[in-house]
Parts: sequence; C-alpha cells; structure tokens
Amino acid sequence: MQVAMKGISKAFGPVKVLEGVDFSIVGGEIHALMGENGAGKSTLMKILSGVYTPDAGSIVVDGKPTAMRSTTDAESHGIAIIHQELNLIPQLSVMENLFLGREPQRFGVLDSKRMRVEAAIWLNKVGGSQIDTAREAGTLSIGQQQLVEIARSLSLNAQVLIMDEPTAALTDKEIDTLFQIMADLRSHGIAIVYVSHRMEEMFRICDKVSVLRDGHFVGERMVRETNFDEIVKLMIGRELQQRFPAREVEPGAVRFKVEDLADENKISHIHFEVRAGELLGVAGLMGSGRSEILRTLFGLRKKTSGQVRLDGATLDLRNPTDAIAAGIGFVTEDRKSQGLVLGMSVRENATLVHLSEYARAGIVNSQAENEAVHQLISELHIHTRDSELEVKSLSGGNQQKVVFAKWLAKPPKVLLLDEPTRGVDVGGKAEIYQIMNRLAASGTAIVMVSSELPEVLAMSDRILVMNEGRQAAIFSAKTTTQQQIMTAASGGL
Amino acid sequence: MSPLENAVLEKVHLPSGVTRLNPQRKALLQKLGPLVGLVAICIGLAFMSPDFLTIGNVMDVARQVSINAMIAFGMTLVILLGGIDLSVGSILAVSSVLMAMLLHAGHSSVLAVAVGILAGAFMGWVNGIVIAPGKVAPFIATLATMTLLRGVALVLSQGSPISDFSSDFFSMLGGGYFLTLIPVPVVSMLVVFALFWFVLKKTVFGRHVYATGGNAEAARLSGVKTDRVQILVYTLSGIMAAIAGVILTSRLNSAQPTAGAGYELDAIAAVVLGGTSLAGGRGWIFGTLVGALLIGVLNNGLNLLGVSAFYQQVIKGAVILLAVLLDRSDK
Amino acid sequence: MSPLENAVLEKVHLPSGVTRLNPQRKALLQKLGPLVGLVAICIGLAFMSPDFLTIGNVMDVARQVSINAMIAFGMTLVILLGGIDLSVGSILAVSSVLMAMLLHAGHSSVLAVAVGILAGAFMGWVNGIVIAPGKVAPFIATLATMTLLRGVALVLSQGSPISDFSSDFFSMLGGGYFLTLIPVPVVSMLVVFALFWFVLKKTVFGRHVYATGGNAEAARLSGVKTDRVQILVYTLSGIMAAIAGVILTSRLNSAQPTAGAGYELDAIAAVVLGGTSLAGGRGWIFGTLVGALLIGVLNNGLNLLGVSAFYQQVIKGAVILLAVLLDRSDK
Amino acid sequence: RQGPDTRGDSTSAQPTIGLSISTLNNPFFVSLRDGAEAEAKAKGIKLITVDAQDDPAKQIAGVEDLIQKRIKVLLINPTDSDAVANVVKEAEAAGINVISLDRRVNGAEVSAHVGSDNATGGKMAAEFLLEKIADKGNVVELEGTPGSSAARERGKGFDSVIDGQPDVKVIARQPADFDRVKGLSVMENILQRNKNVQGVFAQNDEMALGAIRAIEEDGLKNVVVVGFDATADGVAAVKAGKLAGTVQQKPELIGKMGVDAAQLLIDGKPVDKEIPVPLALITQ
Ligand SMILES: Nc1ncnc2c1ncn2[C@@H]1O[C@H](COP(=O)(O)OP(=O)(O)OP(=O)(O)O)[C@@H](O)[C@H]1O
Ligand SMILES: Nc1ncnc2c1ncn2[C@@H]1O[C@H](COP(=O)(O)OP(=O)(O)OP(=O)(O)O)[C@@H](O)[C@H]1O
Ligand SMILES: [Mg+2]
Ligand SMILES: [Mg+2]
Repeated sequence: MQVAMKGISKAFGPVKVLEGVDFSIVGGEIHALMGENGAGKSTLMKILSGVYTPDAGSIVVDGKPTAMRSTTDAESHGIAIIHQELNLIPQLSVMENLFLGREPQRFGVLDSKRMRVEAAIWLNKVGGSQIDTAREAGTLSIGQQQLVEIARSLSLNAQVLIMDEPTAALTDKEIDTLFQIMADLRSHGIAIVYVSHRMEEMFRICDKVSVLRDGHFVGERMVRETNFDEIVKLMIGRELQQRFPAREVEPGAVRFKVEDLADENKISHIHFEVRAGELLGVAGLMGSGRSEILRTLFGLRKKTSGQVRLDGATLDLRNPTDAIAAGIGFVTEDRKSQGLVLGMSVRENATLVHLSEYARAGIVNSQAENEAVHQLISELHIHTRDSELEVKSLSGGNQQKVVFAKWLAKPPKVLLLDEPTRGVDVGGKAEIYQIMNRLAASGTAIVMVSSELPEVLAMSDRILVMNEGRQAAIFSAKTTTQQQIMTAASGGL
Repeated sequence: MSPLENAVLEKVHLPSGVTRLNPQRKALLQKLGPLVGLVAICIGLAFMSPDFLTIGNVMDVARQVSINAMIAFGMTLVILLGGIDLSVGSILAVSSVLMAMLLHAGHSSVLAVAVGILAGAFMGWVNGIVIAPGKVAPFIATLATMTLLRGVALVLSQGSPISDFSSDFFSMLGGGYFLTLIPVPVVSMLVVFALFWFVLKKTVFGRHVYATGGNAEAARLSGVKTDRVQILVYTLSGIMAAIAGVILTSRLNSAQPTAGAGYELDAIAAVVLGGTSLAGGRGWIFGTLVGALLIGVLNNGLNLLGVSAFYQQVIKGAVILLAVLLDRSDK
Repeated sequence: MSPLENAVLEKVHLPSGVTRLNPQRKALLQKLGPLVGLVAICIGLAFMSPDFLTIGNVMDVARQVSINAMIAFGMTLVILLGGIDLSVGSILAVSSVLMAMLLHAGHSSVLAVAVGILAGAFMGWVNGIVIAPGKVAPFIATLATMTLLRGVALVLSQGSPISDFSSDFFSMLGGGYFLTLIPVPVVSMLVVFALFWFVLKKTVFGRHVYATGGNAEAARLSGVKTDRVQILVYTLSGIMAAIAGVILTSRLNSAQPTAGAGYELDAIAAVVLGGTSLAGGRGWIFGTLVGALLIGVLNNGLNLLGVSAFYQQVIKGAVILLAVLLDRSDK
Repeated sequence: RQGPDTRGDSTSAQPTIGLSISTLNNPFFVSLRDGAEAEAKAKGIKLITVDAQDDPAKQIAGVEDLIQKRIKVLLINPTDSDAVANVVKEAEAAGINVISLDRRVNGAEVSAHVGSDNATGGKMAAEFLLEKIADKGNVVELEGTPGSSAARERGKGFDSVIDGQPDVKVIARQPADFDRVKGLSVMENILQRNKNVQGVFAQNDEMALGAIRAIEEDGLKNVVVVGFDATADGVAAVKAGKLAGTVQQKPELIGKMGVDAAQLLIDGKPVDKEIPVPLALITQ
C-alpha cells in the first residue's frame, strides 16, 4: 500500500497551520514525522485519518485520489490512528473502549463474550495482559491507557498505522514490546507513521524521517544516512547548543529528607534526601508508584507512616495548600487536566499559585502582577505574543513552561517534577533543563520522575529506582548505566 | 465463562498496583444503595401504617409512579449524555392537548395517540437539533423550549381543559387493568423499562449513549455519530413525555394545557436518586425505576400518615438530601 | 483590519503555534453580543410603542429588573463555578418570612433586615457544605433544599402572608427614590453590580472562582482552597437571594411564603443570556446585568404592546432560543 | 392625566383600560378575562390584559407597565390581597381608578370591588356538604397549593363551619395543589387508609374531578363530593350526577361587571363601592 499526501494546506480561522505539505509512505516502512511543538504534525495526521478535511491538497491511496471525510472513511481505507491526546471513555470498560464504534453484534445485540475474548487477545499482544478487560478505563494509569489505545489501533488490522506520540507515557519495558510489534507489522507490509519527540527512538526503529517546521515540509531523510544534529537543525532551523545543559553549582546542605514514607497500598519504605541545588531522578517501570511518591509528598494522598523534613523542620502535609506554604512546588504529569486552567490566560495561570504576592487585602495589584508575568515570560522564554492569550492556544512545550512559571514566581525550596518534558520538543526540553538548572543554582532541591532514561541519566545527580512500590536502589548518576537502572527497576539486582 | 475465555483469562496475572477488589462487584454494591433505601422506607412505612403493604395500595403507588417513571426513563438517557431536558412537562402538555383535540374532532383513538406521540418525537427532535448540531447548552435550550411549548399548549387549548373522550380503548390506556389486577399503565411502565434496560445494556446504541456522555470528543473520533446519538436521545425523551401524556390524558379523561408543569424536576430527581450521574456517562435504568418508586412511596406514605401540607415539603426535601448524601459516589 | 492593527501585528513575530487573531478583541466582540441584542430590542420597542422610551418606563423596567438581577449576580458566581443554585427562590421566601415575623414582633427594621440576610447566608452556606465537602451534585443538592426550604417558609408563616410593616425605613428599601428620581432598588442593584464586578475582576477570590470553575483539579493543585471558594460562593448566592427578598418584601409590604417560586430559572436565563458558560470558568457580571435587562425589557415590551398572555410565553421562549443560538461560543 | 389623550396614540379615540390578572394558568381566570374582553369589545373599550403568573412581583411589574400605557381604569385581580396595596396606590397616584376583581385589596382604597368572597364560598360548600351527609360522617378536604390565597380562604370558610360539628370528623386534610392528577393520587392514597368516607370537599373542581375518579375506581358509593369554581368540566360532572355540587363564582360575570364599572368611572359617573357578584351553588 502506498499513501501520498500532496500540497496539503490547513488553516484554523486566520491561522495557517499547514502550507503545501507533501508526505508519503509505503507499506513495509516505519516513517518518522518530526518537528517542534506546534509544527503541525498532529494536524497533518488528523487530516490523513479523516478527522479534519484539508483546505487544499489531495490524498492519494495506491494511485487513486481519495477523500477522507470521517474517521470511519479512513478506517475503511485501512488507515488507523492512535491520537496524541488519550481518547478513551473513562466510564466504559477496557473492552468496550477497544471496540467502540465497531462493536461486534449479533442481530443488533452486543456480542459481549466475543468482545471480552478478543480484547484479552489484543491486550496480550501489546504486553498489556495484566489489564482487566472489564475494568473501567478511567481507573487505569496513563501508561496502561496508552497500551489500550495501541491495542485498539492494532485490532483495526490497518494497512497504515499512525502513532502520534504513543510512547509519551511508556517506560522502556513497554516501549521494547511496542517496538517488537512495530517491527513485526513492518515485516507484514504495513506502513507505520511514527510521531515522537524522543530522538533515540527514531534512530532505533524508523527507516525514514520527514521533518515539518512551522507548517512547511522541510525535508525527508533515510535514517541510516542522517544524524541527530542534522535532524535537529531541520526541525528548529539552527544548531542546538547543548542537549543537556550542565549544572555548574555544587549541591549544598541537605534540604529535603524523607524517611520511611508509606501510603495505604501503593508505596512503602521510601527513604531519600535531596540537597539544596541537587536533582534526584526517580526511575521505574510503569505503575511502580513514582507518581504516588510525589503526590503523597504534596499532601494529595494520605501517608500512613514516615517523616518529611524540610531544612530540618518536620512537615505535616495534609493538602496542597500546606505543601505550598512550606515551600514545595509540584509539576504534575498531566498538564492539561492537572497543571493548567486551559481557558484562562497565560497571565492568570502563571500567577495562580502565588497570586497573593501581588495582592493586598485580597485585592490584586494589576501592575505588580503584569510586571511579574512579563519577567517570567522573558526568563522562561515562553513564546507567546501576549500574556492575555488563553493558555490552551500555546504549543505543548510553551504550555509546560507556563506550568513551571506558576511555581517560579516565588522560587520553591523543593520542586517535585513528574515527567516534566513529556511531549515537549528537543528545543523546548533544553530550555526546560535550563530552567531546572537555574532553580538548582538558586538552592532549590529537585525531585524529578521521568520515564525517559537518557534524561534521567543526564540531568540527575543521583537516581532513585522504584520497583513495585518500593525503593530498589539509589545510584549515583555519574557511575550508573541504563542497563543497571533497568535491572533494578525490574526487580533484579 | 467459556473454556476459551478461561484459558485466556487464566494467563492474565495481576501485577502489583492493580487493585484486587473486583471493581464490578464494588460498583454493584454501590448501585444497590438506592434499592436498599427504598426497601428501608417501605419497611418503615409498613410499620407506621397498616394500610401501606396492601395489594390495593401497592398497585395504586405503582400506577401513580408510572407517569413520572416514563418521563424519567427518557430523562435517564438524556442525563447519561450529560444533558438535561427541562421541556418534558411542556411536551407532555402539547401532546396531550393535541390528542384531545383530535379525539374531540371525532378521530379514532389510535390516530390521536399516534399523532400525540409523533408530536412528542418531533418536539424532542427539535431539542436535539438545537443541542447537538446547534451546540446550545441543554439546560438553556430546553428551558427555552419549555417556555415556548407551554405557550403553544395554552394557545392550542385557549387555556381551558379539553375533556371527555368517549373511547373505551383510549380510557383503557390509563385506567384499565391487565388480568383485572395490574393497572395497564403499570404494565406499560414495566414493558418500557425492560426495553430501555435492553437497549442500554445490550445494544450498540446503548454503548454509544454511554460513550458520548463519557467523552463526546473521544467517541466521535472512534466513529460514534455523537450528534445523531444526541438527537435520537432527545427525541426518545420527547416520545416518553408524550407517552406519559397519553396515560395522563386517558386517566383524567381530560387534557390540561397546564399539565406536566414541574414534572421535569420529579423526573430528574428520580434519575439522580437512582444513582445516575449528572455529569454523564454513568448510570442505569434500574436505578431510575427505584428512584421513581422512592418518590412515589414517599408521597403515598406522607398521605397515608396524614402529614400536614407544609411539613410534606420539608420531609420530601430532607429525604432527597439524605438519599443523595448517602449515595454520592460521583459528583 | 485597521491599519493600526496591521502595524501592531506586523511587528510581532509569531512563534509557531500562536493564533494570529487578537483573542482579546475577538472575546470582547463576542461578549458584547448580548448588549447588541439588548440595544436592538430597545430600538425596536421604541419604534413600536411610544410609551417605551419614557423616563418613567425606563425607571420602572430598571426597578422590575432589580430583583432578578440581584439573584442573578449571585447565580453568576455559582455558574462560573460550573454549579447551579435552584434554591434561591425558596431562600428568598424564608428570609422574607423571617424578616416579616421580626418586624411584626416589633423589632427594628435594621435588625429584621440583618437577620434576614444572615439567614440567607446560612442557607447558602448549607448548600455549599452539601456541595463542596459533601460532594453532592449542585443540581440535586439545591433541588432538595429548594423543596425543603419552601416547606420551612410555609411552616414558619403557617401558609399565610405576613403583611403591613409600618416602618418608613423598611418601605424605602423597595419603594423609595434616590434624588426623587431613581428607585432605591435600582441604586442598590447598581452598587451590588459594581461590587461584584470589582470582586470578580480585581480580587484574589474572584480569580479563584474562575480557576475553580475552569479546572477544579488544577486549581486545587495550585493551592486554591476550592472547597472554601465553593462554600463562599453558595453563601453569597444565599445572601443575594435574601437581599432580593428584602426588596420584594418591602415593595409588597408583605412577606409571602410562596414568593420566589421559579425565580431560579429567570436568574439562570439572565446569566446564560449574558454569555456566561454553564460549563463554568467563563463569563462576566456585566453580561448578567445585560441578560436581566433583556428579560425585563422583553416582559415590559410584550405588556406595552398588549401581546396576549399565551403568546407572550411563545415569544419569550423563542427569543431566548434565538439569543443563545446566535451566541453559542461555548457549550 | 384625566381627559382625552392628546398624544395621537393610534387608539386615542377609544378609552384604554387595563386588566391585571393573577394567573391564566387556571381556567377560572381565563373565563374572567374572557368575560371582561367580551364586554369591553361590546362597549368599544380597549382592554389590555397582563398575566402575573401568580407572582406578586410580576403583578406589580405588569401594573407598572399598564400605568405607562396611560390606562384610565385598572381592573386588578390580586395574586394576594396584601401584596398589591403599594402598586394600587401607585396607580391611583397616577390618576388611575382602580377596581378590584374577585380578591380584595388590603391596605389601599379602591373605587370599587367586584366579586364574591372565597371564604363565603367555602362556607356555602360546607353547609351544602353537611346537608347532604345529614350532619354526620367522615369528611376529606383536598387543599389547593399550600400558601396560595384561594387555598387559605376557601379552607378557612369551610373549616369555620365544619369544625364545630360534633358528628363530623375531618379524617384528612391533604394538599393536591389544585391539580387533577394530584387530586386523583392523593384521594387514592387517602382511601387506602380509610374507605369509610361520606364527604369530600375539594377546593377546586379540578381536584374534585380527580377525587371522583379515585372514588369510582374504588367502587365506593354515596360519597358526596363538593367542588369549587363551576368550571365547564365541573358543571358537566354535576349534570352527570358525579359531583354533588360546585360553588359558582361566575367568573365571566365578574369580568363583565368590572368593565361595566370601569365604563361608569370613565364617564365620570358614580359607582357602588361594593358590587357583589352572587355566589351560586350548582347542583343537579
Ligand atoms: N485513578 C486510579 N484508580 C485506580 N488505580 C490507579 C489510578 N491511577 C493509578 N492507578 C494505579 O496505580 C499504579 C501506580 O500508578 P502511577 O501512574 O502512579 O505509576 P507511575 O509509577 O507514576 O507510572 P506512570 O506515571 O508511568 O504511569 C498503577 O498500577 C495504576 O494502575
Ligand atoms: N482545532 C484547532 N483550532 C485552532 N488551532 C489549532 C487547532 N488544532 C491545532 N491548532 C494549532 O495548530 C498548530 C499545529 O498544531 P499540531 O497539534 O498539529 O502540532 P504538533 O506538531 O502536533 O505539536 P506537538 O508536538 O506539540 O504535538 C498549533 O499552533 C495549534 O495551536
Ligand atoms: Mg501533536
Ligand atoms: Mg506517573
């Protein structure tokens, strides 16, 4: 099968998102689509899968011009997509989600037995055999939900499979399984479009790479014949200075100390300390309880034992307000549902945490607020024309910087980061690392949970590895390896 | 479970971190909360009033409940979508007046009922159009049609009731008995209940209602025609309001242009008391039946106990509040 | 686009991912939609009825609107939270009856008003408690308190109105004039409007209301005490209902236990017509004032034109439907 | 403001009068309006009707709107006797004569009152019921919407007669909100408790008709049901022998006589302060 998109243009209102983009794929290849946040990757793929109709241009399937009017249309042409945003119905069960829109039925009646059996089979294929098919999808972790989506797209038996950042919430173990599946599909002549901000993955699995910049097609390369720097240059239009900027300041005294932390069911026996200016990375498999540690430390979950000390004083954290008052900040893993009020402006989001700093007697001093916001915008290099823009109109990377801005109006003593660069492009990542370094330099103790091992290895001073809710090991980042961390995370040592 | 299923499922081993409590079981327990409440109230009333647990009274309550239950069944689907339909009372009135006019003009009762129900379907369809492709919030859309259609009922009837239809078939629909014991409206209610239960539980359309209510955007991307689902659901709600209108009109032998005012709140209360979430995506039709019975039993009990008018409202409000406070799994 | 705009836009170099249309401008235009509608209706009425644009009539309309506007101001905050308050009419009645009882018992009008407003605050607070920490859906919580409190008003007053308060101060609150021209309720309405505008626009609390309504989870994780914000907002809504009760009681020189029935729908209509989204997080108080005026002008105009009562409902429903269809930026 | 309207209003030749009616969601008041409109038409008077939907605040608004229309006479059918005094004074201050219809205005002078009294009607119903049940037996009272003035007054009149009777027991007083369906359900429920009922007083015909259904379905004989309002359906039920009697307030007549009195006032002629419209009891 061969699919070619020719001269595709698309605008939302006055905003031109794509202009004359050409993109083609053939069966039996894995084709990476790269580009900065907001370059138009998802939009292009939504056009291919019938979610949007292009303003100009055509889609040619096996030589025949084809209109994709709806997702069902695209599916009938063998094109399936895993969307970047999770698209499960939280109240429906896993199997109902798997077959939504094409439920097996007999005489108009749902064939739930077939649904259950087939769902289990498909989940098995993607390494999600532990997921109960009758469980409500909303109760799964993000990573598990992503597996369900992958299983769903496989079950469509598509000829062209589009994966828009399928690994954003997965850890290495699941990614290995996914790549095996992808290789298998390729060998069966299926075409895969792979969108990701994780450069290592592209070099590991893809055959070809196309790059978009600012809605324009800027080039196609064979992966074998290119390298990291060339692709980054295509993407951002210049050389990237440093992928992982180094920290210059040495860690100071112990700032944050956690002893024997446990909650009701997810985590237990957590001990660690973080020095001022130090970054502690937390690695582990999906569902190993990394997020739970941070949520418990931020007062969102009840702890059943343990002590938390900040600068020597014992903290009693019952809710986020307590934690914030003590000087703890928390960047959550899901910026859309937990990090930002999407309908509010950049300004309002940026000052939400520390609004009272600019207020007297509950009345906000607009001038002080605006000044602070403008300073944050320039300090964090947030690309927004206007601080009054709704934050949902920013690109993913810039949204994430706004989440950081919320906490930086008054630098926190401890900053908890949960997947701080999920879905952010290389350039944006580098800028976020710089923000982290600057904070560390000013004495903040940072705890960073991340599923991207290169990031954990490069940015951390020490690395705590989680295994099934317990602390498996703490390594020094200088001396450890990816292999060592993976072994510890899977319970071997 | 089939052997094949067992074979597949046995291989599945639970990782740590997945809760071991069977979630279906937990959900079921929670779902049965309203039923427990209903049973408790019934037992209490049986002790307080010897007249409560008589066949005659039980049949009366069931018949009294049937009108609200019919509307509430339709409302359940609407609320499962995350919507609301305030116009049901007005739709009931318009349908009822139309039927009465046809009957008075000498048309057959079958025609009159058919036109009444079609009119209900049409009015519901208009709601659906305004809400789904029209993208107007259901609350305000149906608030507007509630006012508008009440006006239509008044205009059509000139503000006066239209009474006395000498049709045996028509009067049987609201006042007849099945096997000389069970009132016809109660039988209709149970049949419709079974139908709705089946549709929600066993059909593709039912799944799509839940999916649209849970996350309309995701459902749309999965190929669910969410607009069509919504239009159909509001149409169904209109049909159910019209059917309630048939029962009411037949039972009273009269069509009232002011009939049905405030029925939307009773129906919504029944749905929510039954455990269906106003946020959409979660709920069941059995709960609605229980909720409607709860309200009906309460009204009946207050009458049987001879509670004075003013206190009846206090007690009703307090019981609803208590019931939802005890059963507030989801907001 | 104006040359100025072009000049501004040219200098700005847009990063990828930023929309090019000035969003503030677009939002403002959209926000002014209801105002345009109000002005259009006023112009139309001025042509159709010579009595419409007289000072006397304008003052009358403003005074007639004041009660609904007061309730709607409180309702705006509730709706900004994504909630709803159906109990305002019943709160109004209870407060009104309490005030009348105190006045009849010979207490000063200042005391009576203070107790009435405190009672309103308390009832609103109870709503807030049930809704926020109690996690009951606002619709059903306030539906229950609506019924319950109506019963309380009837019990307190024994079902009869309490009339004739020979207090000049009290009767001035609803019937007096400021500078012999502007009715006191209109002045109160404008003062409260200014206050609410200030609170929403300029205070930390106002910001927290928007944040909680926009994304309660994100707000909570940002340290906003969302429960407290909600409780405060429902308390405010209760206070506003009680203040509306003061105006009504003073104006009628009588407290009616049945007063305020259905006022919740008028208030919600005013808020939504003003462009505040029922989904929460988006809206403004100026729109609510416009929405209330729109409803008031419509009622007044239909009366001035002598439209018959039944058709008035049809027209009102149609106008609301039209208005929201034209202005359905967000669902 | 007396004297001819000189503003060139299209209808300036015709005098304009206003009718503020408590609610048109009730056939009784619809008839009252119809009577007034027919008479106004016959007399060449322009009549503007505004509906208060049983809300005193809406009634005030409606009357204010009528004042803006410079009506000559205001016919007001109060939603509540106490609650309209202020707006009646306002109208009078604007030089408008006010005539109250059906319900009185407390706390303000009106030029005339046309109507018959709800409480007296309640008494009549009680006396008739007593006669029919020979002064003894169990009686049920179906009440209107709690707190409404009609429910209060009719109940008061009825109770004042019934409560003194040694051999009569009121076994239930329950609200059915003037509604036929509720009248049916509530009566069903009451009969489940006690089938030994001799008499029923329903505070309007709608509830009475609902109650009759319940009684028929229970197969009870010889229950005397008395209604109120003499609506078309009620009168038909009396003719059919189902309803023993209904108190007639002659709403059309109230409307007609109100307009007649208004004409006199416009012509500068004196009117009686009290224009009683006799109550009648419709029986077979
Ligand atoms: N809302 C929820 N209800 C029930 N179980 C949940 C919920 N959220 C997460 N879990 C479970 O808790 C476990 C830990 O999830 P969590 O997301 O915190 O893990 P993690 O280590 O942070 O991994 P990741 O962030 O990669 O998903 C998972 O097994 C998941 O199934
Ligand atoms: N429905 C829409 N309405 C208006 N603008 C949109 C819409 N969808 C996307 N955009 C805008 O189009 C541009 C391209 O978005 P798109 O999602 O395609 O980027 P992307 O390359 O997938 O970025 P990322 O790497 O962050 O996923 C962005 O500026 C975005 O704000
Ligand atoms: Mg994307
Ligand atoms: Mg996590």
